[in-house]
Amino acid sequence: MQRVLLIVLLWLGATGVAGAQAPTDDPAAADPPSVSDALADLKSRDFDIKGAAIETIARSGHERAEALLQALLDRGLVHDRAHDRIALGEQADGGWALTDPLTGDSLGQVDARAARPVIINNRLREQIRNLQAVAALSNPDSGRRRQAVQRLIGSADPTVIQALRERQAKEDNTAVADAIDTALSIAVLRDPDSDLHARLAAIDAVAGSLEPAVKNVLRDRATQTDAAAERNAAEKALKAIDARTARYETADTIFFGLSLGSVLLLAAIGLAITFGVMGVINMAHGELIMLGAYTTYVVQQIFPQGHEWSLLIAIPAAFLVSALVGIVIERCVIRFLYGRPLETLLATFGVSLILQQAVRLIFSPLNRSVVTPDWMSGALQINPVFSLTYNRLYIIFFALAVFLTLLTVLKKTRLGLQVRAVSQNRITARAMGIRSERVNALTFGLGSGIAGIAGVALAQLTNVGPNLGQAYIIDSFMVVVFGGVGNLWGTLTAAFGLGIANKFIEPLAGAVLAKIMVLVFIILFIQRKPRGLFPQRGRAAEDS
Amino acid sequence: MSRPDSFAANLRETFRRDQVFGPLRPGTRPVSPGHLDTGGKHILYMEDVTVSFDGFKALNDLTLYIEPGELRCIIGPNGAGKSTMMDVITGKTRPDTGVCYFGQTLDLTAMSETDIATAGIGRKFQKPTVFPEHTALENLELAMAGPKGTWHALLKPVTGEQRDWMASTLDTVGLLGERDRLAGALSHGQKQWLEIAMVLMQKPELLLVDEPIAGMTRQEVERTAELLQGLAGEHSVMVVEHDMEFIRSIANTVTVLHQGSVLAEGSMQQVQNDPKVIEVYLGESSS
Amino acid sequence: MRHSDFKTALTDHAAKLFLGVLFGAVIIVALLNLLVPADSALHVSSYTVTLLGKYLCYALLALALDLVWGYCGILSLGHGAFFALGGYAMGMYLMRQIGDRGVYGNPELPDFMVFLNWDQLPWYWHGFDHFGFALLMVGLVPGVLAFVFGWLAFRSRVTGVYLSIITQALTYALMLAFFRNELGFGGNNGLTDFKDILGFSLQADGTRVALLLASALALGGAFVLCRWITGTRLGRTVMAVRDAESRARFLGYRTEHYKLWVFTLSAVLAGIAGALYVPQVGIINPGEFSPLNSIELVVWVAVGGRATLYGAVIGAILVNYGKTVFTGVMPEAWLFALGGLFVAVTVFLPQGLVGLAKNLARKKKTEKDEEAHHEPA
Amino acid sequence: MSMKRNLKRIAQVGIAAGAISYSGLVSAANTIKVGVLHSLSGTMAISESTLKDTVLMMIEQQNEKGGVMGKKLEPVVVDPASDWPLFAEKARQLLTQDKVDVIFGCWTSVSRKSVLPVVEELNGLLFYPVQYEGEESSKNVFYTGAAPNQQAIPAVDYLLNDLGVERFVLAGTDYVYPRTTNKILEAYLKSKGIGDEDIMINYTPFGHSDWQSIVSRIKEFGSEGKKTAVVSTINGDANVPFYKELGNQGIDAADIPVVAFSVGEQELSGIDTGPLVGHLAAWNYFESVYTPENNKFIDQWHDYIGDDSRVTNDPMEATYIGFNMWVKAVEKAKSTDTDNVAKAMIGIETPNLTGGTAVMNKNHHLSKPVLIGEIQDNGQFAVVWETDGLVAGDAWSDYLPDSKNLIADWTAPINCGNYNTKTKTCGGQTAQ
Repeated sequence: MQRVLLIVLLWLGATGVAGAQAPTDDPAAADPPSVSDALADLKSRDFDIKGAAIETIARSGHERAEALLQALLDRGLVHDRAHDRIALGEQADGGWALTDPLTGDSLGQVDARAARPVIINNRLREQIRNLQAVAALSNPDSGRRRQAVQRLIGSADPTVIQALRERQAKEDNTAVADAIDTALSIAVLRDPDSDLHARLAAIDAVAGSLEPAVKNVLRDRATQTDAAAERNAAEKALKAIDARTARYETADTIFFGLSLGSVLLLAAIGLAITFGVMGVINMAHGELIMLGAYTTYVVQQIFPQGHEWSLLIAIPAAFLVSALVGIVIERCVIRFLYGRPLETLLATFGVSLILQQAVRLIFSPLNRSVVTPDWMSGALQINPVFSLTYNRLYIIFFALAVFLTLLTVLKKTRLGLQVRAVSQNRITARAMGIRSERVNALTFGLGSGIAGIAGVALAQLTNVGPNLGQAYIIDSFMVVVFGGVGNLWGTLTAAFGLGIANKFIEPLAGAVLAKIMVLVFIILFIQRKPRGLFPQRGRAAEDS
Repeated sequence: MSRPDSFAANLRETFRRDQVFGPLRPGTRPVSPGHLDTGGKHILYMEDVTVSFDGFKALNDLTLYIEPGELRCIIGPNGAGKSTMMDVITGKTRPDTGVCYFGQTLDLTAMSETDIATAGIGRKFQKPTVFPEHTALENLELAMAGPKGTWHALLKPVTGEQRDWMASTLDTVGLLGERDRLAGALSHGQKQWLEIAMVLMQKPELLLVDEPIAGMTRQEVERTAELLQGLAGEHSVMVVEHDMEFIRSIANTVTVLHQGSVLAEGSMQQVQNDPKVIEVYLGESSS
Repeated sequence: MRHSDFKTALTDHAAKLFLGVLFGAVIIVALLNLLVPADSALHVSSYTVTLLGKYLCYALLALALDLVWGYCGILSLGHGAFFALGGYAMGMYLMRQIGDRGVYGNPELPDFMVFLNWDQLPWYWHGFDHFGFALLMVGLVPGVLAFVFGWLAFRSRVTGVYLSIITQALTYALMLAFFRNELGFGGNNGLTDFKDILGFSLQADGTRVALLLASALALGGAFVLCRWITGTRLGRTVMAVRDAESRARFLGYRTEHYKLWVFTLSAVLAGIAGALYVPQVGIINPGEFSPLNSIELVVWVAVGGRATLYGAVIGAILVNYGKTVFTGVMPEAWLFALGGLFVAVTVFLPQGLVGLAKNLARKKKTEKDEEAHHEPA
Repeated sequence: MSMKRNLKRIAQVGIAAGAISYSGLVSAANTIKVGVLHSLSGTMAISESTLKDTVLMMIEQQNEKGGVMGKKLEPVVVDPASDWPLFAEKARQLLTQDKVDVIFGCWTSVSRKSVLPVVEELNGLLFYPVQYEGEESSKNVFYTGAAPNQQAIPAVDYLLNDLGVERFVLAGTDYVYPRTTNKILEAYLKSKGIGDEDIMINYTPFGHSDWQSIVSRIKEFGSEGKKTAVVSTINGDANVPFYKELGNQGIDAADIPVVAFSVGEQELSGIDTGPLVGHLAAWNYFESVYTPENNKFIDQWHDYIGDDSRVTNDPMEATYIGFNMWVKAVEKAKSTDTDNVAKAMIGIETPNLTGGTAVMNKNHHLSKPVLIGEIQDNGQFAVVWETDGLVAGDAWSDYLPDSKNLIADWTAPINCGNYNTKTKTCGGQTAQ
């Protein structure tokens, strides 16, 4: 950042030289360079020249300046090689539709390779964003203003500080005003020749803020200053900040744990049905999850424009797809194997291999990209040190919703009743006229369908690829067994328990050791309570 | 599926368990039959034994004594707690309260099934359980009293007299002809016999016989009766049975269980004339 | 009822047949490889020799699993772990044999330790430069692990599916652990670039053939041992435990001791298989712990036929031969074939190929008898 | 593969495994056999199957040009199924049963390590097309991917000099490539005056999918005032969840740029790159590079694979270079004999796809340009920096104490893969 502005200032100081440097050397070099010159400079490969050009465009006050900068960010500003000119480019049927950057009139169509977007790098991107932020300080929308200030907090650039000062004078929105205060106080603390009172006041002003920039500047002051008063003030403020930060970090860990737990829950809950209720060890469970994930992908392909809402279609779709596959598996394989859980384990493992390879052939072994809808990306910023990522947040709620739905299905619906009856005692159930054949198929379908739904959620977090399922199968079994087979509440407790435990161990022991420790713990636990946390008396338990 | 309210119960039950990693604690030492001290009046003492499953009391302050060499019949309607009682004696189920002693010294509530079996209690299950993949003879071999350690089993072949003993036992239950058939292939009645034979091979002090004549023909029933009476004297025998005829034919003392405790006890006559029993058994006796 | 001893186990018909075929094949291959000149059509390449050696190791592993699964009813999904541990023990010996011939020429440390900046050999690597010690570990490490694990599990009566799942967790945990470079077993790369064993170069045909013979001997020996054990009262008791465990308990058997005994023995056999496997394939790495391997192993046994011993051997060799052929010819199809095999065998051939053969034989026999009956009429 | 070929191969492999050699039959065929040893199933199929297609494409084109020395090239494809011991076995099969003249294959280090003893024993020829940790040079292997000094070092230079980064997070999957690379980088950074407190090293297991804690720690580490960057040697599948987490926790490339060595166009094709714009990768090739050769290559690839959405990437270029070099070498040596070809290889030059020429050095590593690209929202990279000239691949890193005295030189008089310039001796492997 600083270095950019340095360059810029140098350049402003010696326009002539810069002009001379610029590839198009026109006689009007003495005057401040026009926007068109700046645009021409963008053809250069040298990012310093581009940086200067951007500064020029920003300061030119040209009515399209803002639009041009935005276009630059969005790779909408292209270098038309044929005519060696910079133009606004729209990607249109395999080529570029060009328009004149200054006038906006069309320059016709060129093919894809004839024009290349003007390349900018992080430095320039940041530069543009800051310029935009400065501009946004006078934006009517207070939200935008606040974001702008947030962005500029910690910046030492005099022009920025100046802009902030001006804004502070006429700012009426308190939130924005506070943000500006913080920014300016930091500036004061950074400023080597500000006086002690001003600094103490500044420290007092920022003491409540959790902004990292604040913390850093305070740390610097605490170590660098020679005024005892200031040091004490700074240290006191730091302590307060650290205390609060620590609290938020614990909250963070718990959230991470819950989120991991919700993933485990989603992955395991379907298994809790097929394994717990039916006593079937479904090794293909992971692949049913995978199918759900691929369904999400396919749905997105069908509605290329509908990223925002296509998920809502994907959920039922995934449920149906996995449920159908599940029913097919049940009808073709598992029904021959009831009462022989170990055999179901082997057969379904074979099924899982087949499903994987099938997916490899249909979708290729490459991972598929699932677009995250905007409402699921980003984070809920509670304060500068504590934020909850939306996708995780939604998935936690989603997992709980699925859990409760399933619970009600099993409690309230006729199917649920029959399922429980069959799971208690197959023979009696049949004697009472329950068609256990049908019930088995439906139960298995239900479990599989839920696996599919889990796939939709996982597609938002991880790879959509043929190996997706394998990654979760063992964990799922651990959760079910640990929680107690055939006990949904057990599964819930186990999932969140293991998730949170894992997240608390991870910082101490590292990701791998954490996982190993959890596994070993489960192994020992099963030794002690072979039927898991919440043992279930009943057929499923007896069978195994 | 569990109910939310049982969730809490489960939780309590989880943390009530005192022994963490139970397996790591040394178990009770095995007791060889020799240590059984039958000096007292009784060979089996059950006092105030209570067992409950989720609130339902299968045994309710049950008190019962068996004398050495006696043949005791236990009757009672379904759910009276007959099988649960046997489970307690054989260590399959642990009582919530009460004491259960075998002889003067052996506290059955603290012993594993294995120890109890080695100590001299043999059990024939209601549903005949034999080893289907083994021949009748092999079943007896496995049941035979004697060291049951792995190395012994690996290195010590069966001796001649052991062979004769098995043969004679098979003969007593009339299965000598079936000696080399797979137990799984025997008829229901034959399985019952085989299992009795296996229990005999254990040389038990106390036999628990659970519904021995289910699925037997008339003749078989009679022979069972003889057999059991023959056993009484050197062994103590406890027979659980529904069939009144059968009971009458063998019993001298009868205990009636009802709702987990002793309703009446005495000779068949006394018991049958006991009003409480009649009340409980109205319509039952036919079955 | 027979109580077989080694002699009977060695001399009964099935054993004779099995050992005959095994050693016959191996010796022929050995001779064709060593004596027949390379350009002759009859020459057997060293590739085939190592391939065969690998199959025999897998067969031994399958035999070990059959002992616990087929006879004791314990479906272990973690037997790959014992195999791998045995392999690592041997691998460590082979690493020590490299001496200063590693790329860094460090006489004390294996290469991977050198570039992970280890300044000295970790304590658990000491002793592995002695072949005898390594051999001891080959049996001891898997054995002890199996003993402790089994003791815990069987004492608390973890059975059936639960046992299978925690054995799977066991091997999974070990895999994660061995992937960690801190553990000092070469992390993901594992142990490789072996030079020689007992002073003989691993690349010499003679050594290869010797290893093949060693594998054959181990397999034959294990086969006889298992036949003997299953023929004794121990074997019968174990099967009794498999069929009706609580009954066995009420007869006064400490069933957990029997399970533990068999489980441990089986683990040792698996370890030996791993130890023979490593010098022949030339690498051991955490991939061997992967739960998939263990499950695939179960299928070898299932395909061949449970509780028959030779069924396991046949299954292991057939499936792996199929794998070799398929992955060479139509790789895409291999997983379909394997998966289909899983399903088909479990659903249609619960007794495996051996069972199938037996049934066919029985049918034939009955038909013959009938004919025999009809003729006089 | 046509059914006919299938049957033929069934017969061959069947016979082979069935333990009767048929060497006579094979050598009769008047073709040059090219072995392809890439996983087509298992976890590595994602990356490797593409390279199999690349080799097959190159062979097809070469045959259209009339083959090599008038002989047609015949590909022999096997599937090591991402199973490391199987790599060794299949390599042996290719060399002894199928009698191939050259093998293109392997991706992971462990697969190469597993194959290495086999090719050395049977004196085969292996072209290894993937960036790797170095610390190796075999007489029988040509490394056409990047060595650490052709990827890691320049990338860090870029971070230090152009972005003014002062704090580094070295995040990697826990296996040999990241371990070695990070060790080299650590030493290098220290030599540039970066202190311990400014270097954070973190390792995760393969396919790690829950990055919340780690990313938030990185965020914290980066929020302490100094400009921070992440150097990622995270492997394959673990990247997608990693980048998704970065995006969601709002780590912007402008604040904490991530420079990756294992993320190319193909990996990106599995990610929604919107939130990742500006994160970096260092390679010797990017699909977005605008040169006639590259455009031609991309078009050919799309024609061959019949799918215009399939991307190209660095290992493909490495395969392309390796294949062309092998063809040239064979024609120069007028033989496919390993020793002659290996001799001829050294000094061979072929055009690379980024507009320069690649040169095979005496240490069996290439001289290539190094490019640094920023991820764009279309799943491509935009080159933001590149080395002025070619960088010669360095088999033995100068920043590791144990290997800084080692060099590899396969020409007389040294003829050694790990020659110690101090003691003037050739150590290890070749000492037997």
